[in-house]
Amino acid sequence: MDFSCTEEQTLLRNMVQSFVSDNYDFDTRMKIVRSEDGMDRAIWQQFAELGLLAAPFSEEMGGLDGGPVETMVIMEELGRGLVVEPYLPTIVLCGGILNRHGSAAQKESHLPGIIAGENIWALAFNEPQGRFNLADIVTSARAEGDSYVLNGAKAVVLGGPWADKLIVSARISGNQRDRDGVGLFIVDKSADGVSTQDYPTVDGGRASEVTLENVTVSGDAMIGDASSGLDILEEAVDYGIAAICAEAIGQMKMLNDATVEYCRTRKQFGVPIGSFQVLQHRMVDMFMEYEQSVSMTYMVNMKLDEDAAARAKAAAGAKVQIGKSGRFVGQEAVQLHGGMGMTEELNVGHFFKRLTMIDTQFGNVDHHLKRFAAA
Amino acid sequence: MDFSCTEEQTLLRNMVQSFVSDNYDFDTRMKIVRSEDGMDRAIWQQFAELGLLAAPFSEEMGGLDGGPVETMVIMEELGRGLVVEPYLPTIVLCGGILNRHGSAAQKESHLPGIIAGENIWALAFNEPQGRFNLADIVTSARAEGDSYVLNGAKAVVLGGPWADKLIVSARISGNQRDRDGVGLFIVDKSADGVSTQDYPTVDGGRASEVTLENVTVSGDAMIGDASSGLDILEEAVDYGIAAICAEAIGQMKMLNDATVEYCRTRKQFGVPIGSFQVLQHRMVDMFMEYEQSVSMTYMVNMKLDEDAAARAKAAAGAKVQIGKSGRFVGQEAVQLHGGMGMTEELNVGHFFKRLTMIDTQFGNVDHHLKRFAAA
Amino acid sequence: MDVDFTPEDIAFREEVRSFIEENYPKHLGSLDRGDMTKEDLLAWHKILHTKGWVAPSWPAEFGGTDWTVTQRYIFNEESARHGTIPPMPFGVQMLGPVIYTFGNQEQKDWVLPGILSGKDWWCQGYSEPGAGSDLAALKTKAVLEDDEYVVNGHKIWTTLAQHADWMFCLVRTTSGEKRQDGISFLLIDMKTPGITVRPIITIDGGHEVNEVFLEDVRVPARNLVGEQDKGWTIAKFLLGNERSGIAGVARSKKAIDRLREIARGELENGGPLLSTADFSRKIAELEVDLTALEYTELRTLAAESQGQGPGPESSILKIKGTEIQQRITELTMEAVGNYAAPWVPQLDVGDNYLAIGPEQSHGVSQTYFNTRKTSIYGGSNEIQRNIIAKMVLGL
Amino acid sequence: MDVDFTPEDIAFREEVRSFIEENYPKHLGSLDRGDMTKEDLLAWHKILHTKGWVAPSWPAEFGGTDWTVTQRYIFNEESARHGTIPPMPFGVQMLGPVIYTFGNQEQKDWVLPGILSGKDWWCQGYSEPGAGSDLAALKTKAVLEDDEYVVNGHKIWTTLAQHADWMFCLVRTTSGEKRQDGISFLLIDMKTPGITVRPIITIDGGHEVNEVFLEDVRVPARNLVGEQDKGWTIAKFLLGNERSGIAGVARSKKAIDRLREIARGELENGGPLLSTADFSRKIAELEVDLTALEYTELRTLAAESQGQGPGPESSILKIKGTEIQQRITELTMEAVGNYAAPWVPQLDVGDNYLAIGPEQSHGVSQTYFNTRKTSIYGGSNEIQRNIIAKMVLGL
Repeated sequence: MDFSCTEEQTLLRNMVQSFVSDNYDFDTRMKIVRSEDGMDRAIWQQFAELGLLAAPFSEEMGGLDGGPVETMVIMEELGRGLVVEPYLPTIVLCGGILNRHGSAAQKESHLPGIIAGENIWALAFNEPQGRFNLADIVTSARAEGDSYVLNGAKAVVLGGPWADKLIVSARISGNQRDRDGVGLFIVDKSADGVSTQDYPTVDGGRASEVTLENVTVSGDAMIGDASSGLDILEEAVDYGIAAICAEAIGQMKMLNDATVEYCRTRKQFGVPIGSFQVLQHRMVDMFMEYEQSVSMTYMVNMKLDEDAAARAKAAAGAKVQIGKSGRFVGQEAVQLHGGMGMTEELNVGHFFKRLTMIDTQFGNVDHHLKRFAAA
Repeated sequence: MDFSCTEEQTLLRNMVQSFVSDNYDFDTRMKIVRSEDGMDRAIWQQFAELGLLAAPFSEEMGGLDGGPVETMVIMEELGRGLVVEPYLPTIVLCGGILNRHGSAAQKESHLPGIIAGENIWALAFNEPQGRFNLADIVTSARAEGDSYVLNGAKAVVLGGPWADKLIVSARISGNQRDRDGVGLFIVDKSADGVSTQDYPTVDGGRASEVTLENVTVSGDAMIGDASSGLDILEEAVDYGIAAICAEAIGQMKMLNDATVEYCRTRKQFGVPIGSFQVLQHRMVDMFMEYEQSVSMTYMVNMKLDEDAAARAKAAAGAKVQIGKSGRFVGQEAVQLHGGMGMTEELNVGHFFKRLTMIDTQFGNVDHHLKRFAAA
Repeated sequence: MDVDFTPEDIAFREEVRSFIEENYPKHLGSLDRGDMTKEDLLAWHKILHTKGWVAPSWPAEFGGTDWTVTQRYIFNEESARHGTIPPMPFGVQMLGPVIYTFGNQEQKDWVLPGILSGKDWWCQGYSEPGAGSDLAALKTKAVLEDDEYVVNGHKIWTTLAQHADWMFCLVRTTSGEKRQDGISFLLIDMKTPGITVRPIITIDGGHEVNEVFLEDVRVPARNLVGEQDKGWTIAKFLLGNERSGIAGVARSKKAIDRLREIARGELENGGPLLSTADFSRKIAELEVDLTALEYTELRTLAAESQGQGPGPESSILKIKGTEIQQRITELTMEAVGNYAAPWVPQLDVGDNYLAIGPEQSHGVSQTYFNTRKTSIYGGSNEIQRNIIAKMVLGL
Repeated sequence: MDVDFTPEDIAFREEVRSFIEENYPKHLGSLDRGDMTKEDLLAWHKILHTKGWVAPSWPAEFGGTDWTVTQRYIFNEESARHGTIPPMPFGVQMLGPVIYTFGNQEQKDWVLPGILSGKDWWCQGYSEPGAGSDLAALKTKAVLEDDEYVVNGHKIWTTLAQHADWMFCLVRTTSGEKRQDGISFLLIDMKTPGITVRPIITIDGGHEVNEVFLEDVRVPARNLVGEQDKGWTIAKFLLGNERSGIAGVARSKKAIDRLREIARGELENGGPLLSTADFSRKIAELEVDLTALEYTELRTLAAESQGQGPGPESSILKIKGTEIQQRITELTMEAVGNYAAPWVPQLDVGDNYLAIGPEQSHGVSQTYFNTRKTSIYGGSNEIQRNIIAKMVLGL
């Protein structure tokens, strides 16, 4: 039993932390969010130079062979900075799928571009009717000779506006919500028949509604096969969950520290409001939610490589914890900051919004409680 | 819109209140609870003399023609005294069924004995497998000529040990859990084939497990008919719910007052513990739960005579409120009293136990939330 | 005890309902829309004024309706059912009662008609950066020079000040021993030189609140309401009025109806979300709590109609009312699933923004974020609990 | 980072498991039974003593096991899984560490072996009627006369004092400026004249706690631990130890397993209660919280094994641990439905009492009521929050 980081992991944390604090303060972040593009391509290049984009990939592909703990450390620090650049969709989700399940050819043709920061990827797995059920897929992939023809609509594709490549889940066979018959396809966003509607998201990111109209991809574009597509997707989402849990604990810590500091200095009735016992106990509850979330984040990241059932239970449990705790900490941080917490000017509200969306992302508390109970 | 009591109702309240405070202090109550019989027959006679046992019955039967508000007032005051005598089963449940649905002959032969305090009744409607579903009835009533033969087991019949008459729900036809085919039968506890196992209950009362083995009752013993039995039973239970809601608000008020008083006088760290803001806000929450419970108690008591759907929704909603609030108030009263709240010597723990059982009685929060949602 | 309505009440409900149905401007929509113009916000106010229904709670002699408490309840309920935009509260609910209670005849004559007609838009100059929950800590200073007060200071969280013609304002006229002494209640023309209004954008992307800077603002002495240095009594009177009506029961009922509608349209595994055990339980819990609050409010109203003013118990209406509003908006956001994420009104991304996600998901996150303010403003819920602890429980 | 167990750990688990399986007396059952005799309570203690496993947390030189933190965790987990009766905590967990840390050689020689063997049953004389959460307010007085302390006072909530041979007791030896000064730590033979033990029956009908009256009780001066008037340091040291282990994760896991078993047997509309959406959700919520607590405890243990003592953060283990225990017992009571009502152990109603209701419902209400104490004792959960606020958050 060991919960400590290796020296390398600590160095990695320090490196990301100082990069974020030097290059991504809150004003900078808000400028990026409000810019036309909504992300900073130069920052992304710097991520590449720092090796962040190489972290989880195997050395033979030019990666650094990092595991879940490395991703956890990076995501926690990016979370503290409310970084909007698409580390999650490009590196954790799509990069992870390619790294674990791509063919040799797929890895060789795609991973170097990701590691170099040349390509941005997005995972198009939600559908408008599907809510949080990954198997609820109407988008079809019709085999035609060696190719597949994709038709359908994918919803709230995070990072979609920035992506040049998509991984799309589509139904090759079976009925809507069947586990079998789901394929994962690499699709060029510039391919004929792909159209997107782009928009900003609540938490400062960007997303797209993606429409596929007779988009033809070659058989080589499929990752895994039709019997493994859903398994691969579920696994990717669990890696995504572990990553945003880490992001969330970074953000809860920021909010807790900011709230304690605010309550120590803000005076009402002639005393710091932090001297009121009700607010003290509220902050204790926030602290405990954070600590419990840290525990669950460590837990899930250490269980990602167990069998699918154990992994699913770990991810579901962690997501429930983070969903509840993140909402609670966010709401109370705003409450204790009073009117100031409600303003766009302070970072508090932005952490709150991101934590709110983290609950929704990849399925909310209700969804994962059911998944946990069934696992 | 009027939430005030009439002058008569106020007089009734004062009368019951002073009777209880003069004759039923906590020590007296505990002596009664610990006595062999578990109730005080003399007190019951005094109830009769005060007219409490006549309150809800029609004047032609010797009653006082009171409505739900009168019952509410009485139950609230009995609740404040933690009175264990069987007002609920005898007067509210069984008396109510006879009064509203008994034939002229049934009323004439049974109500006078109830009003005079000569007979005690209990409603045998739970079954071991039935949980809170009133229709989940295995006990059978087989027609034989003009008679019925009853076989089965009824569970946790409150007041059972004291009763000489039972009203028993039994299935005449249909399958377990069908709405149709349920009959309500008046059964002499001394009849051949009736056996009971008596025991004390958590909240200071007494109850019985009742076994019916080839118990023969005449057709005249059925109240209503097989198509109305369940409706009558549901209505009776809703009247029971309205009554124990009133009991509960009396008890919550006692606990809240006792807790505020205790926190004003109990000193720790050189100050009354009621000066700690966290405890103050806890007591505010207890106060609000009480006020919301009062509101729901008034509501349900004013809606008992509406149509079955409206009545069911009102009763379910009120029961949810009282179940939650009663648990909360009870738990926090104990917590704020510290170790003292955990002792048998103080009334606080006994209010807590009764409020806990009120949540279970006639179906708990989960049960009535579902009923509320469906109504 | 009786919760049935009289035949007169039922007839009154019919009258209100048909008046609203026939006269409420169709294009207005409800208050949820974040992009209302001043004209939009006042449109219904002006129609109600013509009808004589703009200030039901005022005494008839000043322009009120002489309705019973029950009638006022019915009016509020019908207004909420139709989702009408209520008359702006700063004049009708807050300032009006102050003026007819504490103002002199001259003030009654010029202030009240302007509130009723909608000619004068008022804003509330109470909070300051250092005086939020602790209102008595306010520092904005007014010095009497001849027959003018010269006001300097900084107000914050001033709702809709961007539309305001006038501000009623708490200022410090004397620095006494007790902080509550020396506060005065002034009426300030927002066009007076020295006033600057700076928008505050909130996390929902909306512009509702503002900072108001006052630099050597000269206010005629006749604009003082009540006595100089005795404004604290008026301030508290106003806050008491602010609390009533804040329960928002009727509007929450409508919001639950909408939530149910949304959850009926959203799918989980192909079936309506509304039919899932989790969701139907949560809605039922909300409705039970709201029913309890409704009857708690009715009990307060009934007591009021018997001459008992709304006491500190009414803090319960604020606490429970806002908690319920927050839970409804949170659950509504939950209902729309992934479509909670799009954030369109904040940035102008062209005309087609309404096309993102199902129509019912539009703006629900914004509403959720906006509603977090309700447990902060009007005396935070923590302050309300302090009030009950002290005034009701005697702790 | 790594939560996998080493092969050595896995072998150790096997060893512990088979030792318990082979040696735990079958007739004992688990601690839930309210009717244990002193002999029952000590039976397993004595077997563990023979094995040398009675005090794993002590240093080996005093009779500890020299296990790693992980091994202790495994031992606790296996013990909970089998539902063994743990060694009485008053000696092993509380007094032992005090004696080997603060006691003199003579005290070490006579106190520690008696704890280990189970010969001496200790009780804790801390709380007084006026000194609960505020322990430093204690008034029990000890006056040194020649070589004896004469003790007068009144202790309360003294757990299982009815079985005790000895009591470790906080007494006031000097009334100084600061209340924490002038407190001393005494070891008192319960057979000394002047000691009266009065049972307190709790709302679950059980007799666990007592009042202890001390009237001119003469205690040899050599029974003073540490210096006179410096007992507060010892008192706090002991309370810190009390907190660790209080999370009760392994026992809560077992309790959830039992709850699941019960809910599988209980019917709702003919199907298992466990399969209903409501119930399975509640159990899942409990399990998630318990998993988080388990890892929080593991993190604490890991820090401990690296030489960081359990800091004030460990208050979280007490708060969350007891909240979870209370929720489990409450849900268990809910599970049995109407059969929560029978109350049999309280009154003797003959031999057939076990026949009321399904066997799994017996005693669940009592356990629920009894468990309410957990948020009160050992420093109430409010006090624990104060500790975190002050010591961790610096408020």
